[in-house]
Amino acid sequence: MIQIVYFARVREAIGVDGEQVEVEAGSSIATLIDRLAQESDRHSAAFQDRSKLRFAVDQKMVGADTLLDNAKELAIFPPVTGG
Amino acid sequence: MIQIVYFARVREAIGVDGEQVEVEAGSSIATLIDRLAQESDRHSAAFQDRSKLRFAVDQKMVGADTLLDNAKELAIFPPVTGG
Amino acid sequence: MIDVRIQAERFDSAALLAALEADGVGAIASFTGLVRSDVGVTAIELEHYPAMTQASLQALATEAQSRWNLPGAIIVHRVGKMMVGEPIVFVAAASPHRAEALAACAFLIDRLKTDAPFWKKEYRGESAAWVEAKASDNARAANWD
Amino acid sequence: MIDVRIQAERFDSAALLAALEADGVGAIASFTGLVRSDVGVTAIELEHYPAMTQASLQALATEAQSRWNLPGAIIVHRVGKMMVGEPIVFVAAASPHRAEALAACAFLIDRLKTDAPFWKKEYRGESAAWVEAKASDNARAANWD
Repeated sequence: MIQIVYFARVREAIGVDGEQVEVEAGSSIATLIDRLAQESDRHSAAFQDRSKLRFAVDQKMVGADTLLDNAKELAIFPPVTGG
Repeated sequence: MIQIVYFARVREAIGVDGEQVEVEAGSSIATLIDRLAQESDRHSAAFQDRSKLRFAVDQKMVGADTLLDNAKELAIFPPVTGG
Repeated sequence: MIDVRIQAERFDSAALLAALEADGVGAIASFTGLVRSDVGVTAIELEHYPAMTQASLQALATEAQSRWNLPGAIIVHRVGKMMVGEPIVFVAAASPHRAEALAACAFLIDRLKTDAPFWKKEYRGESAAWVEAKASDNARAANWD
Repeated sequence: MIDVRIQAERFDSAALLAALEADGVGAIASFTGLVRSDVGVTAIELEHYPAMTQASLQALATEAQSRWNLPGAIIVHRVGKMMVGEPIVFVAAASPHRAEALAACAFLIDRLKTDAPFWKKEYRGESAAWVEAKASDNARAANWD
């Protein structure tokens, strides 16, 4: 199990702040996202433009090919726009 | 006649804030400085290192080859060090 | 001294600057980002990733200190809703040398724009829209790589 | 808004910054130069060329406004004697855009160092010495040519 947290446009598209999901051994972020997009229309819409998704695993920014073994928290969000 | 004003190290070396001097027609700043340096030890000392002198004519920074015709005020000072 | 704060309350850049000035350094550069009034925006809202934000700004300040002689660094970023004219972010860098303070200040705000988990929503009267990230911001941040 | 001041009195960078912040722009960059405490200096004295100083700083601010979108620019420079820790100079640039505010602020202080008629004398206890101009300052200013 991994805790996913969503922010900004992604959070609004999916409709929840976060959720717990099962992760198969050897899964990368990209793999998990593909699976979630197939399971629900809301995820499919939120993840439609993959180039506009950014990720953090356990609060560190990482790429989509990062494996999720041992990860506790995965954050999925649009490119940041602070400052 | 031109009004010369001195600042900082140059002012201290010459011992006065300024002075009025005659300027021959066609004189440049360099010509005038050479003449003053010959006329007094204090001017000679103050103007010894010409690479450390800067000039303003009527409150605009200029080079040593600037002609003094029509100039009212000549300022002679070291490189600036404000800020 | 590193001072990193994330807060909903309005901050006083003046007081923050004064604190750095009391530190005995020779040069302080600062940057304030405010809600602009000239583009039809009436308010903005800043969302962030609370578990990550403080650590990410702290890491930014620490990296600045590893690059420059920087006895002091401040980063303050607000979250929540802000009206036109209000300050959003303040960064400042204090160094014995002017060039280092100026560079570190630019580094802090350029990198904050691309590395810190904040998202900005703009309100124009009734309508609201998430701000799109700018390619020019990525280019500026990449200059520091 | 261009605000240029030469004064003996200590200034309040905080209040100066607050005035720019009230202007509705999006980005403000500032630089404060102070009397450093870490090099044995106990006080400094700033001499200037009164007939020229105001106009030269005004020209600097005007040139910055011709180079960047800069609704606001402030330059305050003190003259006379100052103790360790006191601010000497403050420059600030306000623009709709971060990159322009940061560049203009650096331009103002870099060029002020080589173009404005100020001379600094350092006191170390009883002894006093005029500060020598630095080649590195000329190099930085030349980057803006």
